[in-house]
Amino acid sequence: MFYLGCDVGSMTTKTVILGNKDVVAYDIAANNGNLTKVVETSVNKVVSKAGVSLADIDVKGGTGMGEQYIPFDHSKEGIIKCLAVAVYWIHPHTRTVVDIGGLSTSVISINGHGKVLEYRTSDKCASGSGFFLKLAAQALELKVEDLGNIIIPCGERAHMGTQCAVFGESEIVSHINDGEEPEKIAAGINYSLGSSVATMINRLGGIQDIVATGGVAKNKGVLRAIEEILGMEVITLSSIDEQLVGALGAALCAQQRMQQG
Amino acid sequence: MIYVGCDVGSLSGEAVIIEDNAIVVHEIIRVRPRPEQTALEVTQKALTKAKMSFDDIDYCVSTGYGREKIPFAQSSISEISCHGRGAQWANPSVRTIIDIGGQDAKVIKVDKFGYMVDFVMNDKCAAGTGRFLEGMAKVLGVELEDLAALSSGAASPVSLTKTCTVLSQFEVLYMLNDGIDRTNIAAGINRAMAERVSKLAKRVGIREGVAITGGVAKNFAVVKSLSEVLGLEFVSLGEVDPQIVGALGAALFAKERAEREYEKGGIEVKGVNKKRGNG
Amino acid sequence: MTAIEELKKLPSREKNSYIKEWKGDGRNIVGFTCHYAPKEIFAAAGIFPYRLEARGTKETGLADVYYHRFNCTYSRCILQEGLSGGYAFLDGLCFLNGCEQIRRMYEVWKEHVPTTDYQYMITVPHSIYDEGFEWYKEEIFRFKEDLTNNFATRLTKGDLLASIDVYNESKRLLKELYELRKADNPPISGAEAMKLIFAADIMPREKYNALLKEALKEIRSREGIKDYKARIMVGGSPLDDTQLIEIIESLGGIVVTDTLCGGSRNFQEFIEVEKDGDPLEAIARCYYYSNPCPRMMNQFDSRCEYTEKMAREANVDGTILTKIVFCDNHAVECTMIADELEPKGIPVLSLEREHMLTDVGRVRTRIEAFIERISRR
Amino acid sequence: MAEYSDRKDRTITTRWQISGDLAKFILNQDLTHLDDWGGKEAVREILPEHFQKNFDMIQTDLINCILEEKNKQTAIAFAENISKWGEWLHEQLDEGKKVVYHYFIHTIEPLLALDFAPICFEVLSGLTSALYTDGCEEGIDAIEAEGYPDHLCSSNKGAAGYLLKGYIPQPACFLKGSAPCDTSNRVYEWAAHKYKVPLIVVEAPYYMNERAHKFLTEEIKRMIVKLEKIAGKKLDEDKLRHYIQLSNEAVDYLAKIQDLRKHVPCPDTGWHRPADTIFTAQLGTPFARDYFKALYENVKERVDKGQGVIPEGKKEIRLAWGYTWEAFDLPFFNWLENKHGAIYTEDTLTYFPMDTEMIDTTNMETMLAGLGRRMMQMPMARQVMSFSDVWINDFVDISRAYKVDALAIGGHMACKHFWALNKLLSDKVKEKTGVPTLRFEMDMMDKRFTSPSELKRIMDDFFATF
Repeated sequence: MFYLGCDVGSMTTKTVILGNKDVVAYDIAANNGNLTKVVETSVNKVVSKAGVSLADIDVKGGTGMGEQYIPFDHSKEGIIKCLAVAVYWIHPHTRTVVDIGGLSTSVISINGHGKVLEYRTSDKCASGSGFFLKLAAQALELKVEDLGNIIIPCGERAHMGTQCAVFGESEIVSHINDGEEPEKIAAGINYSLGSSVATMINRLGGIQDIVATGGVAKNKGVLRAIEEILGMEVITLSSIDEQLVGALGAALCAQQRMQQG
Repeated sequence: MIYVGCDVGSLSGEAVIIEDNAIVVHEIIRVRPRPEQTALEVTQKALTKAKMSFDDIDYCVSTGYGREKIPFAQSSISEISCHGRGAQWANPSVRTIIDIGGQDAKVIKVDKFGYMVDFVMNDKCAAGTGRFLEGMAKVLGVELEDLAALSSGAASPVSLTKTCTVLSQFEVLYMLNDGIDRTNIAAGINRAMAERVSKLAKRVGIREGVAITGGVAKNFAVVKSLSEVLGLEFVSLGEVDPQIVGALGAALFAKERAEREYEKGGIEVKGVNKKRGNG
Repeated sequence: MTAIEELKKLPSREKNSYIKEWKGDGRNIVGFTCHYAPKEIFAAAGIFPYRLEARGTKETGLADVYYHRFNCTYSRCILQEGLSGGYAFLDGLCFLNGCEQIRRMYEVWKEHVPTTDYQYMITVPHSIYDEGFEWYKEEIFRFKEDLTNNFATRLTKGDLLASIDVYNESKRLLKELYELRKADNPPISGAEAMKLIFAADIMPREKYNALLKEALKEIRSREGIKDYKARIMVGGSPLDDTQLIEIIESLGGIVVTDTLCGGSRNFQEFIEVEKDGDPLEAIARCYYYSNPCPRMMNQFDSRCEYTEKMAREANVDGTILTKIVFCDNHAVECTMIADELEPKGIPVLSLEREHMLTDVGRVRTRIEAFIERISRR
Repeated sequence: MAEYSDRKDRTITTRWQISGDLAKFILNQDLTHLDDWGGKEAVREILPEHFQKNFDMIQTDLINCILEEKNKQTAIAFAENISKWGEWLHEQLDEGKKVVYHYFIHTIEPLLALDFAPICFEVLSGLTSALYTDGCEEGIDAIEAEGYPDHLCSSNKGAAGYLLKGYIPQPACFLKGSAPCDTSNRVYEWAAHKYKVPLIVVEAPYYMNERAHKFLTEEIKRMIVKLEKIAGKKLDEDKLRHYIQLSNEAVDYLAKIQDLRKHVPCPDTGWHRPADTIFTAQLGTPFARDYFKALYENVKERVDKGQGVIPEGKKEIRLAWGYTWEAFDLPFFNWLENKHGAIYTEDTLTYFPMDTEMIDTTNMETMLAGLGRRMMQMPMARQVMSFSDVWINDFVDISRAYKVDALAIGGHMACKHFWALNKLLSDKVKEKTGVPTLRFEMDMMDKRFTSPSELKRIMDDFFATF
């Protein structure tokens, strides 16, 4: 039995196919141009990876802000629930989920049964999001992946005053002009993003057993910053790519719905 | 005498060389990571084009976002004054300049000598700046300069609800996916741009003789809807490329300062390697 | 160390030895947040009033847990200092309902800054009239009671009169400092002067007066600053750091006066107690009637006159009014004042900023252009 | 057909008046033959010519919404009283009565008794934003173009812009309670300065105790003296009594309705809350009384029949709005009910505490004292002008009394005092009642800030977690 989950986010589309036990195939595609096409291609990729055909998969779930572009019948689920369900499925001890995505960040507290108790999503502004990292990396002429590996102790980091994607870029440039070393700037960027996420986590309160998901969770620099500020460990799910959690959740929710009939 | 104006902005760098109160050449390049790089390259290009070398420069004034980082400039002046000066030189009837730069939109009032008497700039948000259009063009998959052409003949321009430059890009992405005609989107973008800038313009109060400068001035659609929103016709800058007006102004200030220093009987002016004053 | 040097290092809390000294002697320090806090009463009760500031605060991460991006960075920075222990030395804190963002801090501070045992809120009416004064006066009386009860201090009429004298003395000295700055070639830069002024509210006053008196001697003996392009007045949202003024002066301007709450508005009127008058009432009267903050309604004209008066007296070429993003009071005030002053030939730059200056490049451009604009007249 | 003014300075109020009549007209038509109401043209055709321009301005969804059976009855009452109010206002103006723009925490009985033509400044933005596709954006843009910051409150910006545009009558004076916020204080000061008319300030003390009440009552007396000077006449006791009786009736209905909303299933539909606020700003007029009366009867009827407002078979999710409603999309609340079965029990912006006592009309003293007390209880004033405990307690009381499942806290961008308190509020409510909160940013009257579609996405995600 196969279950398909598709999470159409702001910057990428994630698709997973879930077997009886675990993820058998997945794909992450950039949202360029026609989203319906992006989804189609991505889905075709995974089904062929899984060696099945879309027709054989009768349980399909969709989520994300672009969910409406999924071209085939599927059960729709809110992204918050998807994240909670998926993280709980993999790591039941989790009580707090932090999802740092392309345009927005969500902090979710869940109970011992994986039910969402309360959550906060970042406020409508591209600052403090993956997009900010993307532009920052560009300005530093680094790969986003490499940006995350730059971790240096506080005191040596460059200070970032703004996280406005546009002005942030110009602040980075002026750091460069002031002859600041790229590493220090990069570390400063990771830290400032991390601290704004930490603030969001504190805002929700009652935090324990934090799991980080979403593209930015791949950025170790950001995670270390969060840990440094919260004074507690932030883990990522080793068994699955951080970006796929939402899609997995969509698959799981669809599965639940089917079982409930 | 050879005077050079060098304008290093957040998106592009320009250099203008003037001699005997006439433009010899100008150059425009995309910014390099460091402003001094940009300045050096664009000025070098201009000099080569004019078959000159750095030693021929009598006085150089830098302006724009990276102005204080330009080693070979004797002094720097803010782009606001420079745009005023340059535009008014290009067309003496100019009294108000709307300059739309990479991350700043400015409205500048000048007196009949081209000296700035008042100005406003966008403050906390990059909405309504070159960045905005650039991002939008990217999403639409067209070159910045083609945005105008694309929008022509739009039946019902869309309205953009977001102000944040970044979020608007995603709004447009979704419009595209909802199958909304690109012509209408492009028109909506240009319209939104015009409205944001006009808010600023209304703030200083527009005087007769309004000119529009900066790269965006080349987007005739924005210019057109801007003149609609403001209810006026822009005056022409003649031969002068609207994108080089800042550099041009800097060059004119270079001339003025050089001549002032003569009168003071100050340093002889082969000045590129002289240390820069604080203007 | 000269008096000037000593005063200039003060604005940094770490370097402020008076805090330790005072506490060392087992005496109390009580913070306050705005213009309408009656410092004379604190002092008379043997308490050292410390004006809350957030100098050089770089992050607001802790504050943003409770406050929001729609709150001004001034209030967020102050709260940040509280939450991060920067004000652990305070024995108490006197809030005022000065503005939306500060008044709410009373609650948040109470809940989340455990180190402050004592908190009080003085409430001030939003316009200036006799019945309003009666309310404020009663608030002041109640505060005096509460303060002295809480810190178990006695407070005689004599104490008050003495305290009033000390504070009037500072006002005289500060006025003198501002007089010196009016010279064509001011003997002191705006940034330096501002540091001396900030010091007033963060150290015991007797000592301050002594230092300032000495400093003034030294300043008078200096030869003035000549090579500036424009004389500038600053005003607007709270400013407790000299960074902005340093930028202005690095660009060839010189700041010769201000209309800041922490600046010139602090010492315009002296407290005069009539023969066998009630000093408490005199204090209340002076704070309430003198020099309205933009929060006060039906007072725009008097604020406008004051701004023009200060500008003319110091013969400024232009005025820079700054508004911290999301500061409603000053944002509207700046625009209204600019509309009044420009036609009267006083150029105004109304500049939006954050409390901790971010994106300095863009701020510099605006200021530089403004100086280019006014220095040519 | 009514005569509509074509005076420029009545643009907004006439627009409302026409919309009111238009809505009444449509609601009295049999539109069953128009299956899909998306076909705006279809209805356009049956409209008299003089309605068509106005009709094109109105939000399509709004008309869809009021045509639903459960909304029809109260929609008629709403439309009718809006148009009556507009007609009445214009009569007053024709008789040369002076316009007083007042803040929404004032009850206007004294203004009416002194023969002023009172207009609530904030309602100008709110109602316009609720009715029309372009909301009050024209006003907002006009004032921002003057250099005033975008972080001021849209409820003030819109109206201020209309003044600049000359779409509303010139004021004789402005009346402003000093609480709750700086934003409004500043805009009123700006307006009074700009139009060179008096700004009468009623100081609302920071406390909610007897001392404050005494002071406020005195303030109201002082206000009356100032108003009398402008009106050129003395306040007539019987006249005042008459209007206070009207407002007492209205408040009585309002309190009853609030009480009825505690029923499960909830008998009252959500779009009424923003609508209520339009009329709590008119307390003292017959229009407010009639509106709340109609509302009460409608709600009572449902209670008697044991009916709710959500579709058959849906599980009722009882929401309280932590802070404010939004005005720019009334159908949104209808959408919540139909799609998610989520009902709007109460909020802290229209919430009148249940113990709201009637104003004792025995004599001048008792009436003024009563006005003072009522002003302290007025929605928003009560919760926001004092220390946070009042507000927090209201949150808690509401959560309990209305058996609330969740608090949706839509934070209004301009409310700095709210944002300074938002965490404390949700923490306390959670601590005391265990009710979870959803907090999000919006602008009550400017849909460009958080668009209706965004709002719906936020809600979809939220209810998915139930």
